[in-house]
Amino acid sequence: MDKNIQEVKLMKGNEALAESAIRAGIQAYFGYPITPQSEILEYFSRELPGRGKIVLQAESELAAINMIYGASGAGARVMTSSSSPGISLMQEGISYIASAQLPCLIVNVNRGGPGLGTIQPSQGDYMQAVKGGGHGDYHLIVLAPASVQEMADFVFDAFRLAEKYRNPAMILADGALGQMMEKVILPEEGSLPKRESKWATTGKTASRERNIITSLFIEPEKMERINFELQDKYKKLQDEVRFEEIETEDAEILLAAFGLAARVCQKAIELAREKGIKAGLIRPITLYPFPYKKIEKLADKASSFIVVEMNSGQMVEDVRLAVNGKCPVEFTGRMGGMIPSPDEVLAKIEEISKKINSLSTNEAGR
Amino acid sequence: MDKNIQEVKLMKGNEALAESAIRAGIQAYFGYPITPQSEILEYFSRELPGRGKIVLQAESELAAINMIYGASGAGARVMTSSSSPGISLMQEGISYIASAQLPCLIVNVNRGGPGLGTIQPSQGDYMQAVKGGGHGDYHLIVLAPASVQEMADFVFDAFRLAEKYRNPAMILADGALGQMMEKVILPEEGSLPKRESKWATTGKTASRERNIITSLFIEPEKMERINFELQDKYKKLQDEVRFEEIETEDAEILLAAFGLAARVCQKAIELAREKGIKAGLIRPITLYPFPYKKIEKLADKASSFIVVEMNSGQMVEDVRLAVNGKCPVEFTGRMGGMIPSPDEVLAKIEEISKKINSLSTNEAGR
Amino acid sequence: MIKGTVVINKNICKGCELCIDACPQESLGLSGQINISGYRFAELIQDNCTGCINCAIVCPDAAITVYREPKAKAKT
Amino acid sequence: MIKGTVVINKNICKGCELCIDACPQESLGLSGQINISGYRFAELIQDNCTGCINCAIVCPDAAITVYREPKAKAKT
Amino acid sequence: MQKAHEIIFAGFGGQGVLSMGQILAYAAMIENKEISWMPSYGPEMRGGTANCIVIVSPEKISSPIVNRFDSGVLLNQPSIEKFEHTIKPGGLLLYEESSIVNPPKRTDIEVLSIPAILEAQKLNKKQVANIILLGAFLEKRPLVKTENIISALKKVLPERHHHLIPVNESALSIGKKLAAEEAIETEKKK
Amino acid sequence: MQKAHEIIFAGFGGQGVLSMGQILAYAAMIENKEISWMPSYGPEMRGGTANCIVIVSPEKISSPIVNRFDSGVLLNQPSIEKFEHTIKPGGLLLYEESSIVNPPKRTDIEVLSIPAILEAQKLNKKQVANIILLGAFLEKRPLVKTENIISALKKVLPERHHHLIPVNESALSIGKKLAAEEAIETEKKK
Amino acid sequence: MEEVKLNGFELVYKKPSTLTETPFHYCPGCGHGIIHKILMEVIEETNIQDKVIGVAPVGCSVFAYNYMDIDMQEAAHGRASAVATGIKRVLPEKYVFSYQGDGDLAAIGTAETIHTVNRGENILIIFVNNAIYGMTGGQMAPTTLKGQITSTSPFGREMKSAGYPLKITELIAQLPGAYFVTRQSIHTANAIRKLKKAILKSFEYQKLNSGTCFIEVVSNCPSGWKLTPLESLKWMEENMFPYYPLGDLKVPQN
Amino acid sequence: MEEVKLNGFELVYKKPSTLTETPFHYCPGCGHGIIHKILMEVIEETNIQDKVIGVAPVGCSVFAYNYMDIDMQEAAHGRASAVATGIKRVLPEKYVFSYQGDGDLAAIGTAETIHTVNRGENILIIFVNNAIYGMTGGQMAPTTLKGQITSTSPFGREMKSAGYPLKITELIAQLPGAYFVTRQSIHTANAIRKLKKAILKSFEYQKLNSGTCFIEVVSNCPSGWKLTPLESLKWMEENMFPYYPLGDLKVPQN
Ligand SMILES: Cc1ncc(C[n+]2csc(CCOP(=O)(O)OP(=O)(O)O)c2C)c(N)n1
Ligand SMILES: Cc1ncc(C[n+]2csc(CCOP(=O)(O)OP(=O)(O)O)c2C)c(N)n1
Ligand code: SF4
Ligand code: SF4
Ligand code: SF4
Ligand code: SF4
Ligand code: SF4
Ligand code: SF4
Ligand SMILES: [Mg+2]
Ligand SMILES: [Mg+2]
Repeated sequence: MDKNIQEVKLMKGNEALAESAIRAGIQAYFGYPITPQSEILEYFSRELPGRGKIVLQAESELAAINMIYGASGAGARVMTSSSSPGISLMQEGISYIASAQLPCLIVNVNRGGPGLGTIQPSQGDYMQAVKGGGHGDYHLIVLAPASVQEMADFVFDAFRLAEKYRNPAMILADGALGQMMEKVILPEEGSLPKRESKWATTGKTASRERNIITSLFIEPEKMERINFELQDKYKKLQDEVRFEEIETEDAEILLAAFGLAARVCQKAIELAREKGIKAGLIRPITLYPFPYKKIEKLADKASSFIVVEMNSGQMVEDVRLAVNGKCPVEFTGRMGGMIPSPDEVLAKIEEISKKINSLSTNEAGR
Repeated sequence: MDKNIQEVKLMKGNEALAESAIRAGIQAYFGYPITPQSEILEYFSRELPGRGKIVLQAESELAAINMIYGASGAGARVMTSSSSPGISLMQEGISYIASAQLPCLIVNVNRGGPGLGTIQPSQGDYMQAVKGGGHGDYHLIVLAPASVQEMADFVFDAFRLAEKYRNPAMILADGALGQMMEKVILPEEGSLPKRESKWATTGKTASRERNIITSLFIEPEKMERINFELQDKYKKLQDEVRFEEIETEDAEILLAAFGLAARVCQKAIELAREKGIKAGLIRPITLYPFPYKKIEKLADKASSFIVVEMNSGQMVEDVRLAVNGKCPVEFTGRMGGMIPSPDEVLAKIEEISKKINSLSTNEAGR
Repeated sequence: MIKGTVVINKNICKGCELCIDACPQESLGLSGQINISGYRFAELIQDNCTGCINCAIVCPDAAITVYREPKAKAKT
Repeated sequence: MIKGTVVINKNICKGCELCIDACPQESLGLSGQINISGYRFAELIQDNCTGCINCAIVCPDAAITVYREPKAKAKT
Repeated sequence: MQKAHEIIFAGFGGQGVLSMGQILAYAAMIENKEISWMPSYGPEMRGGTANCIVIVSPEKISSPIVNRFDSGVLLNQPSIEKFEHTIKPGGLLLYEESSIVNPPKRTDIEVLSIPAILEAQKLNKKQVANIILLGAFLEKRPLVKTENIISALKKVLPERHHHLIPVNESALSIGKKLAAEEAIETEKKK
Repeated sequence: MQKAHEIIFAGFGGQGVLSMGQILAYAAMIENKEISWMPSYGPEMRGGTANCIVIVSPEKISSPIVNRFDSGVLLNQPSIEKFEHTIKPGGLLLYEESSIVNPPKRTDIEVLSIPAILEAQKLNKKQVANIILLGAFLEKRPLVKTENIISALKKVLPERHHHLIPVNESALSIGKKLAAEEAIETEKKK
Repeated sequence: MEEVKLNGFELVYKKPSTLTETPFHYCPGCGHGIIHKILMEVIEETNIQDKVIGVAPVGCSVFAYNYMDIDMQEAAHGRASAVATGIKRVLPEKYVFSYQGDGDLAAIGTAETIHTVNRGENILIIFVNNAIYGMTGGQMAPTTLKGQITSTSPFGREMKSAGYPLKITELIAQLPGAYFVTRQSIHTANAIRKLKKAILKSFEYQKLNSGTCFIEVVSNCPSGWKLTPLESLKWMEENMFPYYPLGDLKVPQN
Repeated sequence: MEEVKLNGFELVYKKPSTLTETPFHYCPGCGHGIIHKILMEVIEETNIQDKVIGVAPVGCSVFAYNYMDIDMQEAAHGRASAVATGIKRVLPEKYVFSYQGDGDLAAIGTAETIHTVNRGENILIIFVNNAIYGMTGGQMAPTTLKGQITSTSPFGREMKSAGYPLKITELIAQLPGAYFVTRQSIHTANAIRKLKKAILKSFEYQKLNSGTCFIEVVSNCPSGWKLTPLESLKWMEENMFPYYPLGDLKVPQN
């Protein structure tokens, strides 16, 4: 397959992600159509059957996530994808998967909500993704790509982490990242080691005890032990924190943003620096685990944070938790499918920078 | 009906809640059995038909929440109830209801998770309830009872708030509150004004434009306007914050807990004070809106907070956001259906109090 | 034979041609022009309409209104 | 007539009496004692068991093991 | 009594352990005490054992679920295994004689064995065995007045069973008598 | 050119506006420029209009969605209504002549009317009207070399359509010619 | 119909007043427009505009409430019949209908559909079967035919993996809760007249409180099928009717 | 079966080795125990213990994996057949079965059940119909009979509001994806022998990859029905069999 040659391609985010998943060696995809990510199911429908892999259009997202449960429990590398309303329908199943500790990939190409909402790009599902939309104490590993290239790359990272920690992973993208075309170099097929799960239900051979996949532990003492296991795992996961820093060294004003919003911020920073304002950007790549420590450190130097999101301000809470009062944390964003423009962000930067200066001059005045 | 005489009764939390809902004049209940709250559906099955009201055992929680959507959209005072896994199944529907701004009551008698988990009491669904388990930027009004009496009373409060703000309300209880019997004085029938919704779909009369219940706004500009409406509403909701303070005036160590955990804390405070430790308790009654301001104020005087929950530490994030670094915020709790004992909490109080004193003496030493 | 006629709302017509196909009289055809939505729209191409309303019934966009010569008048 | 016998695990028997009802020989009955789970358990009350295994088949708790006199032996 | 009293009632389903607790709770309510009644609940089919925790207290009750008890009233062997060790030192353990193969061994608590089923059969009303035990318990721990237990019974029993009140009354007094004697017995043994 | 160039292509579905944008994007890729191509997407049945935003830039592109454009290539009346006012002052607006009833009125931008459909019919290949417009656009804004457009076409067109490359080539040059003349025309008018 | 004159001619057909002025957003020749129009004609002629509440699905007809001048609710994907149940239970005197596509009703909404009818909810369910997911761009539906090419069955629907075209209406007809079950279409003026009669009957039956009325409309999706409107009708007749034969599946016994 | 002697007697029946030592938690006389036992006898006799994967539902049989000594997965309520689909698709060479109650399969799981069979997934679905929700304390199930009293139909199931007892097996039999559909019971030793044959056949059929095998077992719930085990069997025969007649509903055509 010439697919393996490191050639630059021009691809849609959804298709780059799907092709990357094939190269990551998924054995099955279960999903249900929904804009703006149906291209993923459609790409697999064209490409997987020929390779002897499974693609199944389920009767619903609810069925799909439970097929994922079964297939992952049986030891296979599997994924599903959907967009906001469909992801909400999966919440019970996701809680089960997290509790039974089954590795898999769930892709949410976020659209504007709540409700049926709009199909335009949004980041309104941040809280659902990182704080647990389902019941009980669990966490997904959440990766937030900001380009078509990362849509492709993070599939490999997601499976690596999911299988290392026996935990479901989510790629939280948005409609724009899914629909847009950019240059991309696809990861090499076969570069991800095969999944191995001795605990999977593949048939009880004489040589071992039976394997059981369950999330039921009727005695609360037992259920609590399971929860301790999970919490330990989440602690360990802190080692996997990833983020990108842009011009943070000398930054007075620090933007914090993920995914597409971070790209808008990058532009805004350039504009701000042109105007002599020292702005920088911290972009969490893993939304869970969240880079609390890093942001806490940055807070020591920065005079203010501005969180920029395509929602009403969700990640801002995590930034505030990290900053813990060391400096003000402002927010600006758009909702319901709107994308903030670099100019809007710049305006906010200028506003805040004025505030800061007036403050400092006041102090100087004393 | 002698029901209206203010007599003290001995009732299960689930049944007190159901009887109270009847007195609040619900026109219909739609639900699906699940432990530990099936008594609610069972109580209605016995009591509602005779009163010409609707009780319908739906084919699933998914169907139930969408029946609620239809019935509330048609102007009726309606409710559903379930426990953790069932509530997860409702997340898409809840997001729709919040987006279409339909008043209704959703009761979650929280059990231990994640997954199928256990049926014992838990507070593991706090994040799902207050940060939005469904997709998009929305909030439920969330009330947390701590006694059978409040299981009954909060039904009235929930409907009052839900209908005042056109927003779904949730009562977040737990298995113990649902199953236990305590003394209760039930609210008076008819004391809650009838629901009025000019916007409901009751048939388009010549005198008005047609009424439409929808959460679809395909143009992002429009969807953003809807989101602004919602955010304004959530701001207004801050006036409805409710909490209980116990011995906070002189408290050095402040416990923060809701629901059943708060009762355990109350006992722990008594024990602590017997030992001469000035401990107090702040109990959020509305989990959304959350009493940030109140806790922020309390943080000025307290030397430390201890959050006590029947989960891995979820509300602790909201307390930290409120305290914003003014003093340390510690956590202790049990998970997966376990309930912390007063002694466990006391131990934590003593540990923290030692810390504080050693610190202060150190300072004195300087 | 009864005389009828149709009025087609060219602005909402999408040129699907269902009416043309449904007309027993072959009275209808597509115009050469396009409307604001970029569709060629349907129009009467013969004066032999009988007002049978078939076209109106099949029109997915409810673009057609049909009129008919009053019986009385027809007789005279 | 073939001779058989059954061994009933009294500790897991729940006294449901399905075996008693299923036995064509009426060989089984409930004991007067109760087991650790508080159930009266089934036991052989006659020595006329034919080893037909009906009781074992219907036992919801798989508490019954059945034995039979070997054909050979039977003949002699 | 100035502090809360925490009791565990446990036995097989059908032995009436839940109603025992409820009757005590109702009686306490009549006396304007604070009360909580917390049943064990689980998947239906696990059947077998049932139990409830009753707390009677002069003041507001914090947690309705506790792991250590002032008293235990236990009607079967599994309950002994499960709860004997949860009775606080100096506490009380009452158990139904006929159902128990290995009786409790603790010496730091008061242990009374009551032949409730036997006595109930004498009254030829097996169902009142639990009331006999309740009577015995109240003899040792008079948390509520006997007359209030009777009025509680009236509340708990459906009208159609009110003719059973008398037999329940006698069951109560039998229980009290047995407890009194048993206590003396155990004294003697020492 | 040193800064990003942001273009909106818009028209009816079926007029090939999305592929126009893609061809330009491919060509830019060949020249190792940074590019993003963002299609309008909506519920299928809304059909009618389609558009895409193409950004060609020497450096990393921030937001792929912008609301103001350096250039617009508009193929129908609704697109004019929707996008005329979004062209930055000093920007370029190209439109397909025959489809437009009320032409753009702005004077602070360069407006060119191209009879692409007419010319395409002359080549009796209606489908290449969009390529003619692309040619015209490149004449005014030479973001990429013509030969790279051709190689891009080879990428975008499925093998079985490669015989169409020549006609597309001529379409391109026709477009360029028209733009050049049109420009002079408009000059004269002033 | 009120008398309007055009140079002495009488008005014999005009768009029903129960349709709003908003033009349909549907693709040219789409059956949804025809069904909307006929449904609103019935509402107009039976004078129940003030007594009817409709439920729109998620599907191309998601915007039905922009066109039908009646009170309406927009349901979550697949839940229209549950929403309709909620409405009807609290407004038993009103007429309630749901309007659903094949993906909505026969895939994600299967459970709600079956249990709504099994409960015999006194509503009308209009099931528009165009053998494809129109709104999302032409993916395979449960009703997609064997070998039919869609964006998620690019090599034609293949039984082994994707399963068989689901005749959900035949299943529905088995349920005691179903009162009137019929399959109609929109390929000719006469077919449309028949469909109108079925809708008319269904609203009359709804007064009887004796169960659910269920009308499947075999419809088209020119865009999804990649055919012209006229071709699509032909394809429908040749391919869909043999598998989804028109006619009544269950008629009231009395 | 291996030869074990008891004072010269031969072993003719013992609990299958494919059952663990854990005693069932089921109530006295519950059919679940019988069905578990028979199923494991088949697994033992066909020697597929190492090739079979079972899916337990949410219901009283939620703990099936404590008793069946095979690899198993515990599915979310109603999703057992979707979970089984996921397993079978990635392990096509293995035998896969789901074991589900009436609430699980015919209420909350209706959509998954119908579409799993419609796709003809090569699995065995064992449907234990006891006309009630046992695990949660005896609420009404979709299969609860007319007039049957449960904790959520305290005045007896009433059609107007609660709908009709759902014969989902009859619906399943209509689906082309279904290969073998039968209804059996556990009221006598012979009935249990028949049930065993049906299970045996189903595993043989599963090798053929020609569709879903579906076995409804009309079973009892003494606790939920508030009857003694023997009364429950009688009630089952008198009330359930007339409405849910035993026998094959669909047998392989060849
Ligand atoms: C929970 C959820 N899943 C998926 C979607 C995406 N979606 C919208 S409409 C639709 C299917 C439409 O097909 P159909 O019901 O047949 O209606 P049609 O457009 O063909 O009339 C889908 C899958 C959604 N909106 N919500
Ligand atoms: C989403 C969800 N809803 C509800 C429940 C509660 N629940 C557990 S089992 C059950 C029904 C059991 O009935 P059935 O399927 O007939 O099995 P049985 O116990 O009768 O064998 C229910 C409603 C749950 N666990 N999860
Ligand atoms: S009314 Fe009849 S005859 Fe006249 S145009 Fe329409 S279809 Fe043709
Ligand atoms: S049927 Fe209607 S939309 Fe179609 S061409 Fe005729 S008038 Fe136009
Ligand atoms: S084996 Fe047959 S005869 Fe012997 S006890 Fe069992 S049923 Fe009766
Ligand atoms: S059938 Fe089994 S459980 Fe029931 S009584 Fe007989 S031996 Fe005991
Ligand atoms: S996509 Fe198909 S169903 Fe939807 S409007 Fe267009 S033609 Fe109609
Ligand atoms: S509740 Fe019913 S189904 Fe469940 S174990 Fe007991 S008897 Fe069996
Ligand atoms: Mg469709
Ligand atoms: Mg059942």
